[in-house]
Amino acid sequence: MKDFKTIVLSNQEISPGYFRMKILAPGYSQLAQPGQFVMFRVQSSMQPLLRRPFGIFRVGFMAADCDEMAPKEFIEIIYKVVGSGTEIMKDLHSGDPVELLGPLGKGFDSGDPTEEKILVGGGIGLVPLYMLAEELVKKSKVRLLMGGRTRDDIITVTEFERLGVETYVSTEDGSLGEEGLVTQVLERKLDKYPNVTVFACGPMPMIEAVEKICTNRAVALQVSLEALMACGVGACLGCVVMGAEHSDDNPQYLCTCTQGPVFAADELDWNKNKVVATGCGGGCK
Amino acid sequence: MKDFKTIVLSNQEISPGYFRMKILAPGYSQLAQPGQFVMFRVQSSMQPLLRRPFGIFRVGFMAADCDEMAPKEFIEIIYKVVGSGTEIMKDLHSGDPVELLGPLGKGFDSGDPTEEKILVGGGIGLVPLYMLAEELVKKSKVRLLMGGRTRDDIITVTEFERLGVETYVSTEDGSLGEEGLVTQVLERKLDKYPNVTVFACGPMPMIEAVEKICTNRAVALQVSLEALMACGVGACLGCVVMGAEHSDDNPQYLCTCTQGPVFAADELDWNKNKVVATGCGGGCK
Amino acid sequence: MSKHVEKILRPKLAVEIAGIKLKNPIMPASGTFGYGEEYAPYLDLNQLGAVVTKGMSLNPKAGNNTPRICETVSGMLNAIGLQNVGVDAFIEKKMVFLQQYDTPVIVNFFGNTQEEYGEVAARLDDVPGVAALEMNISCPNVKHGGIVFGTDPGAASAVISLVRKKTTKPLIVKLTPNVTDIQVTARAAEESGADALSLINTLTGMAVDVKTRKPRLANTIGGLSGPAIRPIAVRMVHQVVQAVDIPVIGIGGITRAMDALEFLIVGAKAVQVGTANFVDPKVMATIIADLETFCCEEGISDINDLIGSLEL
Amino acid sequence: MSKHVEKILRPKLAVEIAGIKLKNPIMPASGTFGYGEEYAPYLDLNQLGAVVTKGMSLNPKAGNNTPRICETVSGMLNAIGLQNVGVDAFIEKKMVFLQQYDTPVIVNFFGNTQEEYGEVAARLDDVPGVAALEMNISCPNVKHGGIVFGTDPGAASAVISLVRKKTTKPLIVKLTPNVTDIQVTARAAEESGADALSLINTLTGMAVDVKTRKPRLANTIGGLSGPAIRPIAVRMVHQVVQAVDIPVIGIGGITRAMDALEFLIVGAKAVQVGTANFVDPKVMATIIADLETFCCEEGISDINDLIGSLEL
Ligand SMILES: Cc1cc2nc3c(=O)[nH]c(=O)nc-3n(C[C@H](O)[C@H](O)[C@H](O)COP(=O)(O)OP(=O)(O)OC[C@H]3O[C@@H](n4cnc5c(N)ncnc54)[C@H](O)[C@@H]3O)c2cc1C
Ligand SMILES: Cc1cc2nc3c(=O)[nH]c(=O)nc-3n(C[C@H](O)[C@H](O)[C@H](O)COP(=O)(O)OP(=O)(O)OC[C@H]3O[C@@H](n4cnc5c(N)ncnc54)[C@H](O)[C@@H]3O)c2cc1C
Ligand SMILES: Cc1cc2nc3c(=O)[nH]c(=O)nc-3n(C[C@H](O)[C@H](O)[C@H](O)COP(=O)(O)O)c2cc1C
Ligand SMILES: Cc1cc2nc3c(=O)[nH]c(=O)nc-3n(C[C@H](O)[C@H](O)[C@H](O)COP(=O)(O)O)c2cc1C
Ligand code: FES
Ligand code: FES
Repeated sequence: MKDFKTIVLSNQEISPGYFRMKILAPGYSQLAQPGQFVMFRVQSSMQPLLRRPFGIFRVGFMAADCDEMAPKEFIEIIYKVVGSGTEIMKDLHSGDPVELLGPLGKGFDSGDPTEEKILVGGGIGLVPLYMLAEELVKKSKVRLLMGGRTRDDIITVTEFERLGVETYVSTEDGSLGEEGLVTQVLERKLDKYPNVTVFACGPMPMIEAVEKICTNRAVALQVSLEALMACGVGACLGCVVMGAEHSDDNPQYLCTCTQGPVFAADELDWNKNKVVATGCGGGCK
Repeated sequence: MKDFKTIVLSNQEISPGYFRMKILAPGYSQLAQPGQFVMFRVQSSMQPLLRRPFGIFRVGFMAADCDEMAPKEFIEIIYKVVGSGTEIMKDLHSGDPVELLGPLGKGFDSGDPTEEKILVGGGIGLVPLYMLAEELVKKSKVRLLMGGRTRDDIITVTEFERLGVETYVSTEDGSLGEEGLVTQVLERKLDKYPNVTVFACGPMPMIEAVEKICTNRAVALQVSLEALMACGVGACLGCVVMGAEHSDDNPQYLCTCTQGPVFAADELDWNKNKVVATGCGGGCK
Repeated sequence: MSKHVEKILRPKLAVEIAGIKLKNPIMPASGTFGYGEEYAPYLDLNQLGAVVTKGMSLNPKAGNNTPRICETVSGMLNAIGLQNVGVDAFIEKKMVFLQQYDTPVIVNFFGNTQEEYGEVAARLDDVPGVAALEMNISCPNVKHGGIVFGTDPGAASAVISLVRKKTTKPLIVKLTPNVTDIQVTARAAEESGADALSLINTLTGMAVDVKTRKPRLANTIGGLSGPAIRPIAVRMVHQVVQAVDIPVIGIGGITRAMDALEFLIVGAKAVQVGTANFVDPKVMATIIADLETFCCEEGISDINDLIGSLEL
Repeated sequence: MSKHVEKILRPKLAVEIAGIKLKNPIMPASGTFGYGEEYAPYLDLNQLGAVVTKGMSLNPKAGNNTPRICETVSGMLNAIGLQNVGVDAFIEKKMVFLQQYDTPVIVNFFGNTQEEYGEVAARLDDVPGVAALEMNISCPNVKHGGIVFGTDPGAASAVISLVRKKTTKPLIVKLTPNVTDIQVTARAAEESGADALSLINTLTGMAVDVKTRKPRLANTIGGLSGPAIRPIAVRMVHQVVQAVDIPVIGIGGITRAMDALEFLIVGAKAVQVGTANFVDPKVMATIIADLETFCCEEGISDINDLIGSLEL
């Protein structure tokens, strides 16, 4: 949990509307856990005011400027341009100053090493699954089911393959991989491999569908959620989701930023938390 | 009077804290009069909100991209970094989009061609005098008295010399030219050349001192003033100064943006208008 | 989840307020558009829903000392002090210019006493081209007379009732946001004969120059406007729409079509654009064009279908 | 014109409010700093003038539905709904952490009824380490009970008088800005026994998602905070300082030392930093350092000389 000023190392469009940014991040190789996120301050002005949360895609090292120095640590984030903050982010260049608060939140639990794992990613939801995959492939067979609306939404799949992950791509319009929803692929895989743990991140309708499928089959599921966040550290109570014990008389709210963003599916109230991750519909400013 | 989006052509620090910016400005060679200004929109965000007024230093032409096309018109502004807007301006690069509203305001009256002219500039106040000098040298002898706190405040004097203007530099700390205030130089020159017209632009205390000197000697004076401006076109009534006829019972307010920024000294109420050009003390945001 | 939407080619943007037909719901806010002529070189006034002029008083008014304006974070403070040429000079010199256009002219006015309010309204009553009067009961800049009419429901009722008798033109009452319960003033205005309400005027604010330790405005206190105040304005319009039956015009921090839409969706029949004109003289033309595009894309054939469509 | 200023090496930043000694005038605003522990990894709490905790109620409170927050231009809306662990759990679990520090703890609290207010105050009365109570009579987010205590001077007086009897700790009353005349509430609070006042709480506001046509907050209306509201806050603090004799704590949109100075110059004895903590967890440390630098450069040996130094 650190808070520092740093610089952008690179920032590139990797698919229409999707950007990948490398940020100098000393200490992150020791600190960052799969599924954690950072609060990213786009620029030191009042507009946009709040920091933006982004999942950590991966932590890497690059050669130092001179031989005697330790290699430099960086993180990569991958983001979709949806509103005022990401609009500014896409124009950042190598060397531009930014601020990072993190790594934050509770990440994934790697689960039983003897069990096979299925990762389900929807579009930008793929991001937090990469570090998880790096971890899981050390001990278990890992399959990635990656879904998107069109092929533009299918990102970084080859990098998962290089880790040894078996990947299955589906798009709603059939422009890449199988035509259809990623949840259809999930059902087929679960028919074949019923004893797995599932890890999912993506748009809320996808996550809800995955939850139904897994609950029906009594398959263990961890989900990574998005919520509107102001502080990222548990202070503002803006980012809550309803817990499994939630009722109108006896409400149970969990902070997505500190008790999540990764939750075991059975920690949550699936009837009520549709409000999670509504986002701001792009344009709340 | 135009309002358009355009681009920065170049932007360079010409002296510590002083920048010179070239901006593509079609039509300005026909439109811009000496002493006029533009309302410059730094960037299309809400912060800073209002446009910033800047005097037009000069209008120029540069070769077009291909032979058949007309040469491109540009204007140059010179600005001092004092607050939030100019802080952002100094980081603009060639090709960056900006918006220009102008040319605006009432400029200088060239006066009697048979009379010699004295220009008095204080620091950044020199800016509107260059186009005026270009005009005046065609018909009269022109002398420029340029003052500043230190030598860093003495800008573009050689360019005036290239026009054939006789220049006299003074600084308060003696780091360049004569040590002392520009008004001391003015008194000496007026002793020698009493039949002149004086044109002055600079910090308010300098302008007030110049006014006293000229009024005492019955020398004609035109001054270019600064005022806080929101619209630049006479709509907000924020930029007013008190006119010569002003009294508490019978107030006379003149718009600096449309009835100025250049005023004949005898149009103004010199007892009351100290509030003019207070600026925002650097940091009103 | 992309719902299927029928694209519309030419959505209807016209709205009607108190019998005045507007080509579209976009007009300038009083005091930010001069007498119209200041912005005519940049914007075709015929494109606008209406033109709203600078506040008029019975006699010419000089306004406050300077500095009169100051930028704040995403907003500005002003204490212009309602400088204006006076109603007679306005009718003689300024209306002539506006009469050239095929756009309703709404004349904003105020007084220092009830009687002055009545007298200004009376003088404007038979002026050709004046489509409606907008009565400013809310300007926080004027020290004269102490307490502001619009912050006291009783005083507001009295002066509105008086003005109502002096004019046959549609009467829009412009409310001040500097009150505990805007619904109370809104109902008082409706009951006293207002044909429509417009809100919000500026919120009173202040800024200090920490080096000189002086207020940034000569008047110490001024009115805050601009994008900073929009959430307060949207909230108040939402509350007022629920409290009255007459049409409401939304004002406060509008800089783009998306902002205007917030007001329309909570139930404003039209909106006024203020401070944003200073930033971009063509902003109202852009907003009108973008409103049209929005309607096309969202399948809205008549903007009236959008007005008050808030889902709670 | 450079006036000659004697440079100061080590200016005194300490201030005193209602008998509480603060190392400096900077403290967090309630609800934006959790229970202190959330920000302890980023900021040494010993550096602060005081710590102000999240608003406490008698029983644990779940808060509102989501979405609870929304960014606006240079500000944010929140409708958290005063979610908190309840006063007993606070005393048991949260105060222990804060007692480690050599920094006064100010506990913000509220109730849904007069009696609840009194009961919370009573329970906090003998808790070691609680330097003062800050009574929130102004939160606009709670639907419960209808009209907000702080918008009705009579109701405010009654509940403050009651609380006054239940506690021997210094009592700070936190005022709502959503009123016509803040001086009236301020005087009512002073007369009812407040030892100090803090202001402003959030301004009620609203934002709409134009695509879904729904309010951006589940609660429809929320509280606006952040730099956007600063001019309104400075104006109100200026007015309140003139209306009462007890010390005033300024709050609203402070993001840097220059902002804090505006409040101190108009007469606030200390200030609270709210929303800016979310943007920059170290912001209060930066403000304290920059305040010191400002005093050095301006030749101010004791910050108390700056307080109320506004030149009119
Ligand atoms: C834990 C977490 C991890 C995330 N990881 C990623 C990621 O790896 N890649 C990526 O592209 N996006 C990610 N998001 C979503 C990302 O934060 C938003 O897309 C981004 O904040 C939008 O900002 P904007 O200014 O462009 O949009 P605007 O709509 O202009 O933003 C306005 C406000 O809404 C918030 N907001 C808008 N959409 C969302 C959303 N879906 N979730 C949370 N807040 C939102 C913004 O932070 C801001 O406060 C993540 C969100 C969370 C909570
Ligand atoms: C007609 C005219 C011509 C000018 N020509 C030049 C020029 O050629 N070169 C140059 O460097 N400056 C010029 N100025 C002053 C220039 O406009 C300000 O220095 C600039 O606006 C400061 O902006 P900022 O955001 O950096 O400062 P901030 O202090 O952050 O600005 C805050 C606000 O105050 C206004 N402001 C601040 N200082 C002044 C000032 N002295 N005059 C008017 N408004 C001010 C800004 O426009 C803004 O609204 C001119 C001003 C006027 C009125
Ligand atoms: C410089 C200025 C002058 C104004 N003058 C008047 C006026 O004369 N009469 C009036 O009713 N409102 C006046 N207003 C208020 C605006 O009409 C409008 O209600 C307010 O600025 C909020 O809208 P905005 O945020 O879009 O600017 C003025 C506002 C500004 C900024
Ligand atoms: C998320 C959030 C929660 C808040 N919770 C409380 C609270 O529990 N009690 C209270 O008195 N004020 C609360 N406030 C109001 C702040 O203490 C402060 O008065 C207000 O935010 C204005 O200051 P700012 O502009 O610096 O944020 C809250 C504000 C925010 C943004
Ligand atoms: S984002 Fe503030 S508590 Fe989670
Ligand atoms: S700047 Fe608006 S009237 Fe001059």
